[in-house]
Amino acid sequence: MEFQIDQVIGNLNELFGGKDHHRQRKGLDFITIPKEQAVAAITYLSNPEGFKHLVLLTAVDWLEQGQFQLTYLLNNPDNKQDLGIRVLIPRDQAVMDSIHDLWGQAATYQRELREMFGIHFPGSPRVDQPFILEGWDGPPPYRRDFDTKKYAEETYFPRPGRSSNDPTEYMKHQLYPDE
Amino acid sequence: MGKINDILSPFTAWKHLVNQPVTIKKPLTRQASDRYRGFHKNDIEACIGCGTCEEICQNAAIDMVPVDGIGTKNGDSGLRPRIDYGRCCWCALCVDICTTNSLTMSNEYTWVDNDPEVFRFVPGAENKPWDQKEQGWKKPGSGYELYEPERVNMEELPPEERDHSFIEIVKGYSHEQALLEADRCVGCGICVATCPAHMGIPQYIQAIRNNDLEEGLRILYETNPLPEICGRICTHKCEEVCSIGHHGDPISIRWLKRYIADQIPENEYKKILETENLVKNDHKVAIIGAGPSGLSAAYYLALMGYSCTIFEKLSEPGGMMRFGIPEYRLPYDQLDKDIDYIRSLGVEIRCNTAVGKDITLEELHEQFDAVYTGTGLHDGRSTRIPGTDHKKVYQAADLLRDITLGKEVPVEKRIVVIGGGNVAMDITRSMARLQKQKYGEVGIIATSLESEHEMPADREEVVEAREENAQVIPGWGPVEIEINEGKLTGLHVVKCTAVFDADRRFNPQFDETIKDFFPGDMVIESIGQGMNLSYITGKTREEMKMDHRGRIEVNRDFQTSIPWFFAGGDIIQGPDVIHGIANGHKAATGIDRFIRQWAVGS
Amino acid sequence: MSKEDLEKRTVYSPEGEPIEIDPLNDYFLDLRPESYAPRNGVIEQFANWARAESLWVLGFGTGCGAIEMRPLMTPRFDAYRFGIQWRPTPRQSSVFVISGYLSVKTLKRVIRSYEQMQNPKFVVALGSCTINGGMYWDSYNTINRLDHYLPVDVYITGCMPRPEALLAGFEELKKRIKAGKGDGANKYADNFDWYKANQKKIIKDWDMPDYNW
Amino acid sequence: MENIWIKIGYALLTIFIVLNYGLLLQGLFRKIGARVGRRHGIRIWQPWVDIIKNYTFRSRIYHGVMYYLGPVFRLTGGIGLLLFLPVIYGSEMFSNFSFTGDLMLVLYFQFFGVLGMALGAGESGHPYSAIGVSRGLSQVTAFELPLTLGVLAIGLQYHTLNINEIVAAQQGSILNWTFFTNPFAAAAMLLSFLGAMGRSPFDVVLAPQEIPIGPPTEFNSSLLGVLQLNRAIFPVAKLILFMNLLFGGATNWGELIIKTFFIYFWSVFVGIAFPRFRVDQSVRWFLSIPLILGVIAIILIKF
Amino acid sequence: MSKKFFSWNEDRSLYPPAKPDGTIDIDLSSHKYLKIWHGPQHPGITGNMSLELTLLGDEVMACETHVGYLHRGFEKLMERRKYIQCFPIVCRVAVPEPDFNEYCFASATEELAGIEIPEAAKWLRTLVLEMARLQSYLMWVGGQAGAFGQGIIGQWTLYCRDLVLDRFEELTGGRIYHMYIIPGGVRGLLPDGFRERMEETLRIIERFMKDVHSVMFNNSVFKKRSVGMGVIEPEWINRFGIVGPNARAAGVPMDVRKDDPYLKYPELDFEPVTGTDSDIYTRADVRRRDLLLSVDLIRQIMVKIPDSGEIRAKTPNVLHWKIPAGETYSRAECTRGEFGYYMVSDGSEYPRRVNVRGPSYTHAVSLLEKMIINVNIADVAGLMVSLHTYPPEIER
Repeated sequence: MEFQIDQVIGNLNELFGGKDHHRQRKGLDFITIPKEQAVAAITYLSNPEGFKHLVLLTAVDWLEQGQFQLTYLLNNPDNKQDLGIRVLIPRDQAVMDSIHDLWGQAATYQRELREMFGIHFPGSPRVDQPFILEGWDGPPPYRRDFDTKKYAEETYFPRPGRSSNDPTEYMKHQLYPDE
Repeated sequence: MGKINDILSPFTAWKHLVNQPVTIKKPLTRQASDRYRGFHKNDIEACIGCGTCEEICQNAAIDMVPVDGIGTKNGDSGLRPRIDYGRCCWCALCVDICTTNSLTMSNEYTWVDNDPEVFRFVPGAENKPWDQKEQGWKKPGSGYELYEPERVNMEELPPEERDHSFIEIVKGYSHEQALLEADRCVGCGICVATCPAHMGIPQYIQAIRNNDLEEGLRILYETNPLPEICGRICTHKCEEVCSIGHHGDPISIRWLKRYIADQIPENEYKKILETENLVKNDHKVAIIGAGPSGLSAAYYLALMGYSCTIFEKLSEPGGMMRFGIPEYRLPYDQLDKDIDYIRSLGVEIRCNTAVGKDITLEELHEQFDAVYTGTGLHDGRSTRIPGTDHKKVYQAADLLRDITLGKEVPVEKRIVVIGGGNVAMDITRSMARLQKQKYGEVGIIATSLESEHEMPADREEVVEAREENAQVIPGWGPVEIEINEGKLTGLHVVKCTAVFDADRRFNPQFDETIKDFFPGDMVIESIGQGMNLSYITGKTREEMKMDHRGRIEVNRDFQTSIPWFFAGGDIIQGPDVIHGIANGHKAATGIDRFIRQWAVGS
Repeated sequence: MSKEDLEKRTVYSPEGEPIEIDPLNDYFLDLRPESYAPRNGVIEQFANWARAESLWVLGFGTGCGAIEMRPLMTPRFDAYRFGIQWRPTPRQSSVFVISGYLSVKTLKRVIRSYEQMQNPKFVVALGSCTINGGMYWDSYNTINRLDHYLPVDVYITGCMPRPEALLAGFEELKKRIKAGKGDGANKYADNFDWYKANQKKIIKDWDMPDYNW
Repeated sequence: MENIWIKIGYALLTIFIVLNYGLLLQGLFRKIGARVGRRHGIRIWQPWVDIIKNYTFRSRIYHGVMYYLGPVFRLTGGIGLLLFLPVIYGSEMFSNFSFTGDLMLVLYFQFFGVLGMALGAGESGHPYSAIGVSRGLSQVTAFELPLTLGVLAIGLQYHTLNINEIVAAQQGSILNWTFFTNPFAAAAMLLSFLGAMGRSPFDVVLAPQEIPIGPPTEFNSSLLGVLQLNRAIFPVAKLILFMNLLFGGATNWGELIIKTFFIYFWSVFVGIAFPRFRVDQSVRWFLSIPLILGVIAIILIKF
Repeated sequence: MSKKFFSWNEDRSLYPPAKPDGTIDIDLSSHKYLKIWHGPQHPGITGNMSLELTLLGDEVMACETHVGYLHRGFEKLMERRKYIQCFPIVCRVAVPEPDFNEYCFASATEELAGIEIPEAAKWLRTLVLEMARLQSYLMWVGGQAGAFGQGIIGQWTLYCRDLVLDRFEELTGGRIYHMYIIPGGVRGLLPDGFRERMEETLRIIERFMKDVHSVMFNNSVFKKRSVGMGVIEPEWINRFGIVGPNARAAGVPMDVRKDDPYLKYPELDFEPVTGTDSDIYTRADVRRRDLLLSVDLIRQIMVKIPDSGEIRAKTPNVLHWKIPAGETYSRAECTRGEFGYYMVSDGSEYPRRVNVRGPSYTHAVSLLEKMIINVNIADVAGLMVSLHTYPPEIER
């Protein structure tokens, strides 16, 4: 049977409640799947539809909407097709089902997401072990509400003795000292 | 066999023993490549301290600091970049974005020290061994620009369409064009201090980029209550110092300002500017002259709650803006838009009321808490060469006023205009239009003392005048108007070799041997205007302090030596609309301060 | 070693004597180093000459700059001819090249390696990152100023410094050592409390795994 | 022979010469290796500076008595080996404490240093040391087997265990060298020699890629200096041993230098060209070809 | 003496093997087993990372990869930098091969902004990417030989790499961090005489690679160490997200340059290099041939590359360049396989999120942890190098 991405999208819409399909370019599509159906949809894609390769798994923090967007980017190597599965999960209850039994590296991704975004993946191997950070006691650093510059300036005290002038203000001050 | 080969083949490594080592003999003095991004150099004379390098630096490695021997002047902040090599990553984005191309890199790369505090320096200001190095990273060229150096072309009426009518020439930016033009701005703010009104230029350009024109309008009105007018006829000193102009065309700041004002209808101004419910106080201020400075003062005073009354001698408000500037540059409806808004704030404008004639200054003093005068320069100056007393010799200011008032003005077939300023161009082009209307062809010569590149008129004015078939012949000094049997026949001129002497003082030098003659039926003089302060009489006149050039002395609040009397605009500052606006604004604050003190005192 | 092994507890000696231990403070990185006065005159000068001409660099690539170590070790730049050699263990090395930025996690290992090096020892810091944070000045995970945590002998600017600049840095280091100014180890010992306080301020997890290098 | 003190004096002179010669060889061969890699390599006097430098460290790590003794044992092994070798054949000054049956003692001293090192490195408690020691001991054991067989074959060939006599038997012509008279024993010994020199492909003991420099990983400062001294003396002692057994010894220093240079060069020649074996591979290798050669040598001599 | 005793490729494991799920039956924390930290300060580790190895004898029973020593938080830093300000920092993500970062970031930005870059810029980008591949492989070859104790190879190849770096310096103005592929185009045309010098460099590289072939690949000891070692089973390819040469050595012709052609690769004539045995030796050989393929591709590029022309498309002023909202994924074939940037824009001047997909991420953590079980400690370095991992791109 000829591989048709539109048919895959149709199936996803029909079987798993997919919506907001967007074709970024030929060979790269994005679709949103509800959280409950996501793992089932990914499993479905990985097996019958031939999306055998997990390119990446990452998250986007939509702080304003109070949501995390998990992006599972799957690749179908035989048909040169990428499909990004967007899964929106609430920010205050950031829990998602694990897919480590589908792909070995997913466990690593999930460990990183756990550490960097504070998204929990129950059942994923070693998910609670620190991955990149060590002795970190702040909030998960990739969250949008964590201000890295402020943290860095408070913690690592930049070298003193620097000061700058805003050309506009400085010029006004120099040229019109009494204004 | 393969196995034996696998044992013997590795020994071929030994053949390298007899080859020379490939080591670099003296690595410490090795030159990096010509393009290498090494340590920074700065041509500190060319640098204008715009701070764009600081803006783009993602490492916050650049500070703008004052440097000995570099003063602040218009178009040069006097600051120079100091680079922290504890931050720099040698990406050379600062070089690529440098608006003056003064910042470059050498291909020097070795700097070793024990003290971490020394890795900070002002390139060009501190002698570094690599300052003289030729090689190193420069801006690549070949279409590589981080911002667009070329201005978005402003659409204008073609000469054949405009040369016979007074409809506005400049069409104004469309939305897309304005976005593109606003996008070119690097937001350095060098222009702000140069602008007499210190308008928030980068801010309102940013507002255009953000498509937030209401915010843009608010920023405009913070410092300038006449944006429609300024957006058309401002002398845009800001554009002369624009940092982008050092390598490309300056930003069309004026047109962008006009774009903001054009897009918003007047009836929304009050809402946007939050002036619907101004709280009035019971102080009154009289303002003489409804020119830019008077209107500006009135606007800011009105915002502060004062009741202002403007006394205008002519039949309509606007002053020079209406009566000095032809309609094709500043249409009257746009002028009215700004003035009407000011009126809508409760400012009363009494036209046809000449102070000194219809009402005296003393009366004003009695009726009002303070008086501001911005009567401007309306009396044309004469060259006083032989023949100027002929009836066919006119003053540009008078003619322009008459054109505006709709009076019949004399139009001859051949006209000679003396003067190289914007007013001269205005009258030249206005008369050219009238000639076209009347005779179907243009026969006008404008001549100026200044040579082509010294002419005070805006460049585009000269270009457009020529497009409209007027001749502009700079570099000639008028000597005599030839009058043949009572009939004016033309102007004798000699070559002017220099206008200013070494001290930049006005001191024209002529080469009498090179002469020319411009035939004409009428001559218009446009070499500047003078003020008329005859309305200041009596005791006020005696107490008023004047400086040695005959101008009224004011303090920084534009208060004269008579406390209740403030003066500003062209009579103080010389002819310039934006200065007038700025003066009016400052005078308004000064008046406010004066009235408060006075109120407290009494 | 598990986490529980690192908690404060009481253990009993074979004789039954109770011993209070606080592994994190007792075992790791708090052993106060000694400051040694230099010998006198010619002997110290000769020793300094030998130290300068035999720089054994610890092979610990802490950051980006480590990538320029290989060109240094290989034919093009051949640092060996200047008496610079690489050594895989800190105990036998005398020069620590901090090659650029240090994440907090690496800093901990760096300190441990540094403290294993024997007096006198020298630190060469590469690039902007060690001076004032470099391009990671606003990163939550990298330090800004190396001199707060370790005494530094020579800074080499660049991002990253070229091998030639590194060689110039080593020449400068040699000069300093020969002039008797390479006293970083003593400085560290003398200001041990200050350095430790700075280190502890940012290294929240002193749970050092049972490292062996 | 009369005055033991004079003999000791001569021995010290030998040690001094051998030490400097060893350091020179070290520098030289590192330079040769560097040249194959198309670079200049270290300065020829660098090994001296390195040793001096290591003695100028102000502090050192302490791991217990045995830890101190390790390098001492190691150096003792090197010097011991040297002291029981006749360095220059026929020279009273440089024949050291050679005596009848010294070949056995020499074989023992080859191993002695390794054992001492094992104890010292073990005391340091470092796992790399432990792994290095176990590797080292297995490998030494493996190459000792063909080496011993070769030595025994030579002993059988010349009917003596006195090195001096073995050297004496090889005088006269190049063709009298054991290398030619007993090629199998020579081959077995020269292949084990590769292992004894600890160069590729048999340098897994020190292998910086896995267990950064193995047993001595924990040694520093002057203790490392002691090890470096040994590293200068011990190889030269081994070279002299092989020269004596296989290449007819040396009757003067010039001959010694030429012969030892080429024997050393043999190990470098192989070492540059090959990566290293894993320890199990090298053990298997020693127990295959060299061992068979050794056995053949014995069989040929005996029957 | 059985034949088995002399065989090199027997199953060496004398200890309980790991179960399919990776667990083992023995208690590793019982202090009977030696724990070794392979890194971070360790010459056998690539870059700054560490492997926590639990040994039984000298065989690895368990391994945990520890990364994060190089974590700088790039993805966070990019969120507070404008697009142009991200450009200098992305190259730092993978230190030995910065150009693929620059390219992926630039192409993702351009795709979202809807910019088509000029022809000359495309060629120059292709050239730079191939040069990057060349220099990275050259360093890797030396590393692989070094991991097995043959230092001489690294001496030669790093010299060759340095020559490539010289060419880089001429072209881009930088030695390691080129900062050349800027969103919108590139930052310079070929300098004068570049072709000749490039050709000279390629000739030197070919000469040395011939020697490398005869000294390293036709080497009995190297073969003994690498043939049959560290085999990647074909079914792991998708299971562990294996890409690039690691997959190609297993016979899967996975090469982004062919699968998802970008820049000027469709106009170049090449076939992906594949192998069959999927062991350390095959992977090394695939990389060696890929290196030579790069040399060939650079020659092809040098013929077709224009000497003049626009090098950067017109973009909005970079100081306030707003990228339309959207998300995309842009990929390129680096020496380790598929390198990609996932970029989300919310329409502002700052990227909403940039995620770097480095191939080392899967190779060095999940795959290595699986492959390393029952490997001799002496082979750990070689195995790790043969997966060709660069730690900085794992933790970013």
